[in-house]
Amino acid sequence: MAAIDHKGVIRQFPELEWEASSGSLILSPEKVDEVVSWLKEDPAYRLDYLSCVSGVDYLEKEVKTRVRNEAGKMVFKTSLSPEKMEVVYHFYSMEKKTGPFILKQRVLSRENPVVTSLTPHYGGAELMEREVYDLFGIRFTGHPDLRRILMWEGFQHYPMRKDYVPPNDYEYEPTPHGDVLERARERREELEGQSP
Amino acid sequence: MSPVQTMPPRSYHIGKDDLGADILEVAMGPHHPSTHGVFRMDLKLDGETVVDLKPVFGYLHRNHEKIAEDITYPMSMPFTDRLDYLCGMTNNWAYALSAEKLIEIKVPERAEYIRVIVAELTRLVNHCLLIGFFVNDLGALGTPLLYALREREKILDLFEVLSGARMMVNYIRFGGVRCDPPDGWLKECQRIVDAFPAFLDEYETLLTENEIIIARAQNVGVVTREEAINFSLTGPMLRASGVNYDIRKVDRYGIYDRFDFKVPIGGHGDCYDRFMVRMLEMRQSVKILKQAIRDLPEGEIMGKAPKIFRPAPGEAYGRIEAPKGELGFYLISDGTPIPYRFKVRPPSFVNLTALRHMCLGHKVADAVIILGSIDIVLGEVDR
Amino acid sequence: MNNYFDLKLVELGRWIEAFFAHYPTLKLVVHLLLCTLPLALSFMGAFAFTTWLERKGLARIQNRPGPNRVGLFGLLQPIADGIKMLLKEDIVPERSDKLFHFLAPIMLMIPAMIGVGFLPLGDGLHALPLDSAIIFFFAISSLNTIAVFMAGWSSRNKYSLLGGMRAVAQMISYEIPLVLSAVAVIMMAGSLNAQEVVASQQISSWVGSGNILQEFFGRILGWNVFKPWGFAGFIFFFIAALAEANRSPFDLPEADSEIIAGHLTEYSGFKYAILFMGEYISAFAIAGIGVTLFLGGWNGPVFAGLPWFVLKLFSLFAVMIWIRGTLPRLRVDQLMGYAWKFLFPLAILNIFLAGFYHFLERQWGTAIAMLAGWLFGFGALQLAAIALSRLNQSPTIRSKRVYQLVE
Amino acid sequence: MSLIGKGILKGMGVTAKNFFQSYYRKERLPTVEYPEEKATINQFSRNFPFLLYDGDDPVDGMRCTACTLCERACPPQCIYIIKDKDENGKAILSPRIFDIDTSVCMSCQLCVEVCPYEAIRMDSAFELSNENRFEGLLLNREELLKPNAYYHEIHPLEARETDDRMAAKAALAEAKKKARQKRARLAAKNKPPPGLKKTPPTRKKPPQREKSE
Amino acid sequence: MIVAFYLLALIAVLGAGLAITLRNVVHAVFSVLLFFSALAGLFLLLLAEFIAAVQVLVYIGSVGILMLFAIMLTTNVVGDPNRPVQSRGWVWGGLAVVALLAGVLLPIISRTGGQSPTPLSDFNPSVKQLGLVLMDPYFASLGVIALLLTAGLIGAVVAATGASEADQAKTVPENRPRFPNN
Repeated sequence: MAAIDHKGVIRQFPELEWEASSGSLILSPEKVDEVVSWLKEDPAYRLDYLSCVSGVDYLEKEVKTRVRNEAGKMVFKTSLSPEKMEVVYHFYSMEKKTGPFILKQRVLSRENPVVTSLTPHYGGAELMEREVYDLFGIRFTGHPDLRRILMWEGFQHYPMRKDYVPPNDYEYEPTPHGDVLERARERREELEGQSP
Repeated sequence: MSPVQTMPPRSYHIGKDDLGADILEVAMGPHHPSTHGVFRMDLKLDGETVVDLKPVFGYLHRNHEKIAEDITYPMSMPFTDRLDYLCGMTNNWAYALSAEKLIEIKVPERAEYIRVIVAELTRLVNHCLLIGFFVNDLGALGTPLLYALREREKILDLFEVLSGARMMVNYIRFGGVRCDPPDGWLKECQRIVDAFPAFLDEYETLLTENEIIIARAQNVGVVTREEAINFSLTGPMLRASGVNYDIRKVDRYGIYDRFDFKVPIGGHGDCYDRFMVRMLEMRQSVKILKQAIRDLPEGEIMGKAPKIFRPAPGEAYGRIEAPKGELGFYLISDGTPIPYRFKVRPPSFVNLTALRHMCLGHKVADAVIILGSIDIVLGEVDR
Repeated sequence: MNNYFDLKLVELGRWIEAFFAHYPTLKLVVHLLLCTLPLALSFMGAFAFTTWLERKGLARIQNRPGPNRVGLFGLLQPIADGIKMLLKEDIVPERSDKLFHFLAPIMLMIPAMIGVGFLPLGDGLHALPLDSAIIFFFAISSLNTIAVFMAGWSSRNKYSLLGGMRAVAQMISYEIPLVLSAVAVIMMAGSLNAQEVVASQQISSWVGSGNILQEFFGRILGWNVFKPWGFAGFIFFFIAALAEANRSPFDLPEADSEIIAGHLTEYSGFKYAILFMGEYISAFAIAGIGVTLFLGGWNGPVFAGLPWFVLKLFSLFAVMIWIRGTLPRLRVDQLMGYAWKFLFPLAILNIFLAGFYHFLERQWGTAIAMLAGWLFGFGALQLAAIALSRLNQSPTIRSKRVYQLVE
Repeated sequence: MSLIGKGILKGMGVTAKNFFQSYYRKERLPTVEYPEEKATINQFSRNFPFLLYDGDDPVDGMRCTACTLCERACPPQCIYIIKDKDENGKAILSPRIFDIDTSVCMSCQLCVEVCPYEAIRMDSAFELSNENRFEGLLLNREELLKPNAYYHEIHPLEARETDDRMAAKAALAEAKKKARQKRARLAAKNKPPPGLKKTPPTRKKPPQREKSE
Repeated sequence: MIVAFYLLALIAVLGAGLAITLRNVVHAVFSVLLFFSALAGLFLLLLAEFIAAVQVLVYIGSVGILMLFAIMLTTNVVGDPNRPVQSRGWVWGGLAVVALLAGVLLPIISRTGGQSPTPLSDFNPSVKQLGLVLMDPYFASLGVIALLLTAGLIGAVVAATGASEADQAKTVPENRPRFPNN
């Protein structure tokens, strides 16, 4: 499976950022339609098959990078990587049978992350994007019917986010592990507290 | 805490079609004899014709990806059996393949051959089961299904001897397989593979030229080439619409390039073609199995895997040609033995996008068959 | 030896009635009872036996042993089911139409039981020896369409409504080929009376003659099935009978894979058992009429009479079970198309074929008529069938599908 | 006979063949009628784990040394171990409590792979129905402990391999101990060392991983 | 015999009466069917088996079901109970019935003299008789009826097919122009 070289894309859209570490193209929401339709038609790429749409959630984290300071000694410099949420698209070309081409849409705010949807270009993305919305809370503009797909409509939170605390509604089940027992005890006091 | 909202039984008449008769909203609900598990279709019917269809699932959602983010890489291997519980082996292999992309482990020859043998056996099990369920939806009271189950028993006994369990096999490890097949296993496997074409012939005489199946399945749920690619369909559904895309041939993962086998391509992209493509694929799998068993080399079965699986920070997307389509695992690691993000790309979940497009304009009876021809397993759809 | 068994039964009946010689009204009542009661009981027994036969037959087709836990070979299984049905709670849906929900099973049992009465079981054994028995049978059997509709409509459930409508549409459109294929036989037999139809199905010249061989074959070769129009008529009749009794390729109303149990969804307990029994006994009745019209009724070589009739009836039922184990279901519109655009014209053509055969027979004797009938008549039917199927099917279906195996 | 169609007749032929052959060919009637005749459980099938002990007394013949490796490797976290202490507080190498919650265990056999002391193996008994949903399925140490003979009975091949491996390891340890003693005797005979105490090679401590929240 | 006659007549009257007064249309249709079956019983009493069979086959078998089909297409079938039947029509209806009864039926009954029905010993109810009579004197009328029926049938087919093409294209939403044509 021949890998796809990204240089053609950079030449075509110089202002785009190419993240070498993960080998993926970072897109800002407004440029998406133009780039994707170009990638679909361009004879060099012909990316007609969208294989996988996945959401990723990064919390704020200090990153220790080894850097050579002025005295020439390796020392750890801690930098704060901002919290961000990404939607990762994997493209393949069925026609030219070429390798994965990764495209990311990055959003910095966690309260109201909005990203442009690819469903107008690729019909297959409809359910996958609904799943990313359901589990991560990333809204997709231009999606035909953005609803929750796996959780039930009344569910408030977004379970796959890193800071999601699972609800404490374990039914009482005396399994040996300490924490489950203790959670169940909390739950019971809470129930007794409520019931008259 | 949000109380679990019980779905009120919604059956009210909404809208009118032009004859003045009401458009009936029928929820072909989770307990329906032919929805292959807990899957609901909200159908809007005008008489018998489907006017609108909304697939609703999530009843079997266990959030497999959240669990995987709490345990180490090797510990989530048994969970992959529970994804598509009909073909445990191919799920294991897909996960092992994408993990081996994170850390380069040399898989010995014998392990590669055993992986191919086990994957093709799973393909046989999945396809003959699917055809059984498909014809069962058509109405034949379980006869073809029970013939398929009879054959499946033999292969599941093989898996039980090899890995200890029939379906929850947990057999493939990063860098090889867990244990060597016992001595009598290969002879038994050879006997079953040789007997399989006879069963296939009997199955074909029973089903392919049957006028009722031809009348019911042809021209139903048609998907053209462009629509199939646009809907990201994969596996037999894609090849039934005429697109020659088989990941075993495209990615050449494992040692598939050493075996000579063909890829069946359908012409019309309707339910009958999907049924026939799976029939022909079974014959090709038998061909691969014969070659793989014939030149299975000696040698040890486990590569030099590290004691603690701790990949360098980075990401990897491994995919294989599972019986239902392209099964992919997208792993992001941040240097710790626990994966940062564990994403499964299940084939039947994505193939469902085309369900609504295919069912519009058909009858209720056709909607059932079209769902049957997509071959969904809810463990994989809901994850 | 012929009809020995029937005559004995008739004598038994007269002997019992002799007891009430000097109470005329009581004698009449006993006569009526003797005509109807054994018939009803025997067919309910036959129903129990066929449920066992069906489950065993289907099981064996599907490579499994079938019920063998209750009694020897599972023979007590139907009785166990009956008791279970009796004990099951009889749930009536709250919004349903109580009166008609209750009436539907009875409405289905009435035509089934009366229909069985018209069957000529043996030489003297004919419960309702009406002169126009056949036509009355078809009239009565059209009643269970109403019963199915009543069941579907009164349970106020979407699936049963769909099932009810499908059943009504299917039964109406298959009644016509059923009656038309019977018309050919009635035309040739010359009378509507069931006994005369049976009597006409034996080669009288052979039966009268002395030697054993001719006697033996005389009673078989006379059956209508061996005549060209009879064989074609039997096929149409059998297909239409399958649809009329909601049996396998046409069991649309209770298509469990689409609409859960059709008009039977809201029934449970003994009402479900009665509906189930009604369906089976109407299937028996139609199969019985099929045997009378085409397979020579109670006519048979050695011990003509009731045993032959029962043998033929159960063999026809075995074929129904065999079909149920193999064939998938037709879709509603294809079902309708098959009835109106395929069976209906062919049944009419079959009547012409019968007329042509009758004319030939009177001119040049049966041998030539038989030869010509089979060659031309049957050939014409064959051509018509191919033409009709080509007319109905769309082009893509007929073309044989070719699948390339690509590298 | 295009009236009914060849395909349907051929299909009926197949079902008829199956009907008649199911009477005389075993392959066409594979049903095993369970309570009367039991299907043979092949020696490789696995159901729930059990603990092994040598000799006859279960508690002190136990192979398990409560190293809690299996507790950490178990994906659904269904093993629960508490180390044993003798009266003056010194830890003994055997678990006081070793529970497996069979209602949570998914018989994935990872614990068997991880165990360095061949102490835990997979049982193949499957008739484990129980009237109590909680305590009944929580197997404690006594219920889990089974003799090595039982192990030989259910998995003969695997049991023999394990015994050979154990024997080899024991022989190795024996040889190493003898070598160490000989070296110590030699060292003591040549010249008593001024006080240098050669530290014995300690087993590399398994990486302690904090219990993930 | 007499008891059977009065019983059947009573059922017939009851069925017809119910058919008019019942509010639920489906119940009304079922009571009409009850009336038809009572009529068939009366024919049987007159030993006219063939006519009774045809009565059951034609009226109950098809006309009854035709009415049920017609009902299926109407919308509110159960009839809303809150609209009471307060039309004063039934008084005049009753009067008209009595007038008809007196004016037409009574003279006929009086002329027949009301003696007991004639013994039917010599009458053999075979269908052959009916067939022969139908063929020679009444052949022309048979032909005319046949023509009328076929004309009616063809008219119905034209009316039905005329509508079905139009509505089929409409119910299927636009994004799927092709309709599977088998």
